[in-house]
Amino acid sequence: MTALRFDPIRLPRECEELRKEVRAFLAEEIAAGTFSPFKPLREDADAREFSRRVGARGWIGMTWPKQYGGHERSFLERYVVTEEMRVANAPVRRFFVADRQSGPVLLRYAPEHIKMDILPRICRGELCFAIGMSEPNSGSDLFAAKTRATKTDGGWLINGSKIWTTSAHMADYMIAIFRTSASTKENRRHGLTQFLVNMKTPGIRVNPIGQITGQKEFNEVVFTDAFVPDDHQLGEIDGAWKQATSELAYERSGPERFLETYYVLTELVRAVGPDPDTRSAEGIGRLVAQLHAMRRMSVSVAGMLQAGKEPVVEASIVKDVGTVWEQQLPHRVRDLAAFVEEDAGNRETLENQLTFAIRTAPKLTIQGGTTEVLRGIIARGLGLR
Amino acid sequence: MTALRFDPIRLPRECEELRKEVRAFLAEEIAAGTFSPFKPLREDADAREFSRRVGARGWIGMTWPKQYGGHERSFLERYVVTEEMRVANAPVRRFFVADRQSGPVLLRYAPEHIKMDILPRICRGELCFAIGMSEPNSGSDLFAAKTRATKTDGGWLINGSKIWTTSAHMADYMIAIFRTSASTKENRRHGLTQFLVNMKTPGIRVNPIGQITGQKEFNEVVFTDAFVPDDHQLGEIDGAWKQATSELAYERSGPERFLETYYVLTELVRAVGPDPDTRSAEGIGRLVAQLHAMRRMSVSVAGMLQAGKEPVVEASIVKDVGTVWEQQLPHRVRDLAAFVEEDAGNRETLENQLTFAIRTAPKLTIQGGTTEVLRGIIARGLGLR
Amino acid sequence: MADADNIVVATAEKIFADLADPQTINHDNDGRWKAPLWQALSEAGLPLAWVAEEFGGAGADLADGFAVINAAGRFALSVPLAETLLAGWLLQQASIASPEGAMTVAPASPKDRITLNADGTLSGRARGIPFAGSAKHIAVVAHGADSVAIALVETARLRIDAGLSLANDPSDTITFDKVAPSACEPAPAGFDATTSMLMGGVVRSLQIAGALDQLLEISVRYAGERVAFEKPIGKFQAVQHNLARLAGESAAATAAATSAADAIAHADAFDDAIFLEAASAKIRCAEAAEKAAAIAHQVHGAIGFTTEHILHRFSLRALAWRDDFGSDSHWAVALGRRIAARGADELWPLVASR
Amino acid sequence: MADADNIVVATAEKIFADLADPQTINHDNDGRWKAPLWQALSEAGLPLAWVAEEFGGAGADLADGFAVINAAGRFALSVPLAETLLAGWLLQQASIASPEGAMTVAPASPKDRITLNADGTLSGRARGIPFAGSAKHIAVVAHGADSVAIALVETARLRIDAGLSLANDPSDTITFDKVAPSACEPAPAGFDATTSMLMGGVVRSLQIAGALDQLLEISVRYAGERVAFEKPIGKFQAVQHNLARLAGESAAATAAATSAADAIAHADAFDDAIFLEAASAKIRCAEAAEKAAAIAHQVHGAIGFTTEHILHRFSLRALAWRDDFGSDSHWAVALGRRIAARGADELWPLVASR
Repeated sequence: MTALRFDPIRLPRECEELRKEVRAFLAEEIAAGTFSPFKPLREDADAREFSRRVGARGWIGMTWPKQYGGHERSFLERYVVTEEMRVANAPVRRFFVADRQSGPVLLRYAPEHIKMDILPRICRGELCFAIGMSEPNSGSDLFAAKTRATKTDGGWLINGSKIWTTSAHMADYMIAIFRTSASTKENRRHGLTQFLVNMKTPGIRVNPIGQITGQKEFNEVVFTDAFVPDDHQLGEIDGAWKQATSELAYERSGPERFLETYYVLTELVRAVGPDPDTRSAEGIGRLVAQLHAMRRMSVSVAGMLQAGKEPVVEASIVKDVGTVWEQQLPHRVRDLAAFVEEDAGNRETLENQLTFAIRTAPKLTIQGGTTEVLRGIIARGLGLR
Repeated sequence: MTALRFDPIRLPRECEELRKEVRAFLAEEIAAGTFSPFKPLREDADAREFSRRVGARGWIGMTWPKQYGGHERSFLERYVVTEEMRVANAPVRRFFVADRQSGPVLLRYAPEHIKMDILPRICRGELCFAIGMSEPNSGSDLFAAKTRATKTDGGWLINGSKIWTTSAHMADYMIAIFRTSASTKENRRHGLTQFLVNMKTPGIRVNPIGQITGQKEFNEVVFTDAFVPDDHQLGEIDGAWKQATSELAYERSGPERFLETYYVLTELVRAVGPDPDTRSAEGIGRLVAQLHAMRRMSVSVAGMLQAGKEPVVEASIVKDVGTVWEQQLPHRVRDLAAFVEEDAGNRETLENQLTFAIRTAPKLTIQGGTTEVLRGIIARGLGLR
Repeated sequence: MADADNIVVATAEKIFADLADPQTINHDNDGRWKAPLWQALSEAGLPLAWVAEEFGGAGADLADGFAVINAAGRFALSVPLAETLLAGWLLQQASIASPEGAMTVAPASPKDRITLNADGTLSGRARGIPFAGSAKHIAVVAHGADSVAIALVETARLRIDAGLSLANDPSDTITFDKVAPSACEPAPAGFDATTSMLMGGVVRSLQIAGALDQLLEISVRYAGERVAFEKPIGKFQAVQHNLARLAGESAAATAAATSAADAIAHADAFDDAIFLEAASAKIRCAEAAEKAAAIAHQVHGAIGFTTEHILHRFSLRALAWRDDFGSDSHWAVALGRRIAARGADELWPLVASR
Repeated sequence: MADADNIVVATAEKIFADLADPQTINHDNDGRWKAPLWQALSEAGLPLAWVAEEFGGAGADLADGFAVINAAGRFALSVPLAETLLAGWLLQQASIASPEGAMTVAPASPKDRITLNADGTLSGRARGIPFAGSAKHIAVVAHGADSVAIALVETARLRIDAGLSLANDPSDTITFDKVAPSACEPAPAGFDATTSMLMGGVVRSLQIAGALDQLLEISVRYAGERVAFEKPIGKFQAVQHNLARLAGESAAATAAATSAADAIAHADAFDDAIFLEAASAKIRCAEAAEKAAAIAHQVHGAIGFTTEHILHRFSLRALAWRDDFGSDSHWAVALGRRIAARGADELWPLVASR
């Protein structure tokens, strides 16, 4: 078994400067009415313009090379921006996927002219990306994907469907895996290839899927002879399995993995007031301690990324612990809020937030790698598999 | 999937009469100094005489036929006696195994003359039994047992060892499974036979094993050509696997499966006094509600046993939920006791109890069927295996 | 509690199966299923099952009504059947005849209090009243200067601010501004707002237990059908153990809720033993709802998070019902205080009293 | 935190491995291993690592001392090394020279208070003092009328009522009955009993984190070796997932404890940010200890419950250390109060302050 490492990271001074800038920016946006930190069920109206303004600040593609529009800043600086956006409940959905997952994949696998075309636009906040992994009959088991890419003149024809693709209804591009060969007996993960897909391609239909939160972020995406040119192939043919694992690491330990329901904690603190009883004080104290410990683990992983390491197991642990925590948080806050005074100024805000957070909770340990898959990864890292 | 049933049982009037008798009896024993309800780490001194007095009251072998010394009373009456004894922390260890497990096995599988000899003595509280299941290399997996019984003139010679045998150091008899044939490819559970073993047999050595509680209930029992006569064979040769499952059901849902650390809850209530703060009140309220719900499930299973049903899954559920609960109880009580006043009259009693209960806790989900095995049984009952 | 031999329960289950199939309802966005369902329930005498015949009801046993409510939970029924039953029971306590049509009750939270004014009118506000907007009448427990009354009020006379529960069922705020009740009688001796809250809590507990029963069944079925990594997910030990835990929570909820119902059905008064039963049921069912819903959703993965799948009908209702007639925290504090006041040596005798 | 490049830590680990091997110690019922171990530690300057050279110590960095304590936790060390380090640090705060030999500190619970009398003597009682009976001196935080002092006291002058912790380590009650200290100096500005309690809490957190690290390693190893149902139990998904959870708890404990240690090592004062770090470490490590110990024992089965197996050395100490220098509940209430007093909008800035 390899020892787990979570070295304490002290965020460098430039991070604190940056944090101030981000906070000032967000305060302006809130004041201008772009979004509200108190209303999770926010519609998408201003997200597009917000995205461009974030891009203009240089906060998308922060760690990428300057030649592609990036800013060559550190993972720790990126971390600070991400957590401030998340805590403020800023509408990041139009650029976050591109920033976190799609951009890094393109950087690594796309041909130069595509990188030069697309990456700067991502950095400017102009492009929204979706990820096409799951299919109706393959959820956690990515390698069971069946949607075909069939070779044709100058490219590939795609047929089949993807599901649970967040933001597909507003995405400009999707990065997806398609079946280019059958799997083999020796390697059931063989035969899938990664592609960049322009969502304006004819033959793509996006069907929104209603969620129990009342939102419609999820979609089914149906491909009917949709054409993808050769230069949109990303990485090795039939070899997506070599790429998928490391890419998922980006998904696994950012502050977004434990802060999704954080807003209820802030409002609980507000609701109980400055002089809570022992019960409320203990409840808040434990939740804050748990949050703090998770954040320090997560910052530590960011530090390892910055140092060029690949902390796959540590990142999986952060996500496992983090998503279970953010899933239970609304229920614990509900318990603690049971005796909040009727006249607490934010009672209604808190109640509405709790309703939304409790409805959101089930998906937190499912999206982007389920608890079961994560624990399998951790067990493998421990040498058990 | 078969629906789970937990019908509400109302204990009949005779149970309430009996309960009063048992409480009066226990109060006398406490007054006489036989045991203390407050001291879990009690030595065995008076347990032997206590056992005989319980037998004299007719509270051992309560459900067995009168011809064997039993009392032909109901499972519900037996339930009441068991829970009162457990809650009072009475020293039942000398007769409880025989009453709960060994007696029923003998009733079912022993030859008539053995039943006539042994069962009445169990009922009188004269005999202490041990159970020989686990071996050094087979824990939860009973069917991996290797200790051999080799046929010889008029009986069998036993060689090998059993481990974790509670009370073996003071037991008169053991009921054990020994290997009489190799397992087969078709049935890996084949080849074990159940025997009654007189612990005074030459060739048996009992080595106590120290436990982290400071007690020495566990033992290793080493057999060296120990002779067991033919008429001590219980049930079918090589067929113990058909018997073992149903017998373990007796172990699975009695009040002893959630009351083992109950004493800390009583003392917590005493320590917080009549007017607790919200934190203590909520903590106690939840623990009592959980206890009450479990007891009602457990009583329900007793009712089903009384009705002649075999509620294997329901009984496993009670034990799974119950043992996990009694394992966590000392920790929850520790939390709640954190702010008990220094001058609470029973503070020291509570602290000593907590120390003992926290040391005891790890074994509760291991002994007599681990959580893992129980959940496997439940999953099978749900139709998943 | 599914008692196939019981004609009342069997009737209710047949109606639910015919007219309130969760799959069908889930695709009916207009609520067209509600009217025929309610009509069938009314014709079978179920909404007023707990009202004596001379007061306009069916005069069924408490036990039968509880079993119907449990069955309604198994269908995640979202019409005010349980509420009308409860309202009828409440009116019956004060010998007030029950009108036809859907009813609900107020208050539905121990924090709220309706005042009976000296002039016989009612004042006050009550939050989270289930189905107030779709009920014709409401049964009210009101407190006078030093008396408790039960009143029947037309909802048309109230101000109703519509709200939605976690499960998107009506959960309204109602305001009594010197409202004259249609009928108002003194409550029987010993009856107060807590009595009504305990009864409401047991009703919700039975509904939660029913919903959990279905969460288990749906999840086990899905685990047997859904294939991942080349086998049904129910073959994975981690999934099996999660479902075993779900079974444990469902079992605990059922045991606690049916025990409390049985206790009330056979009790002479709402004494400490009933308080233990009813409060424990609500606490334990609420705790079970959280764990069971989390496991059921985990087993289902993303599909269970969609409005198209029926899972949310059960999971969100089980969670929403936690909040009505006193949350688990409310009852835990109340029960803990009562236990503490009785003293340590009286704890076990109370627990073992049935 | 195991930093192989660090000479101080490497030295400590070598000594622990040579002279405090858990397996060997577990079979030595007479404690004969203690004297040579202590001698080796003393010769390496470890017990007084935090004391400046001019005050009799080794003058090591705070970071080095913390790393040694974490390593001591990985060996479940049961000699007063951490306590002596802490005592030396405390005395150093008031520029009191540290004597040779084992020391401990008082109070070790936020409930206890030692009074500095007007005549310069000390009075009061402190419970749960680790290793008081085997220490020669004790460093004391004492409160005068409106001043805080740090004192050095010979344990021979105290009444010591021996006790044992959950892990059977000495945990004694000591009584000061107008005891004259060997030295007594005013504490620096801003230093009070809470400061000492926070520092002690971080020390215990590091020990817990070290013990949990070992619980994970021992359990993973055992799961790979122990065969049941014809394969190593580590091949069962349920066991794998339990061990993954154990890894999560161990990781959280390590992250929280080392973060707090790092924060203190680089801080100018014990401000709110340090309070958050130190209190969180103790709270989270205590919570992790409960879960991790339960899983480690579950994986080990009955063998882990025996005195012969080394598991209990780690599991019981991790649990016992929860109680020293403020329990998790104590710190949770204190932290919650501080968070509430600062207000909702100051929560995130505090959490994100490093």
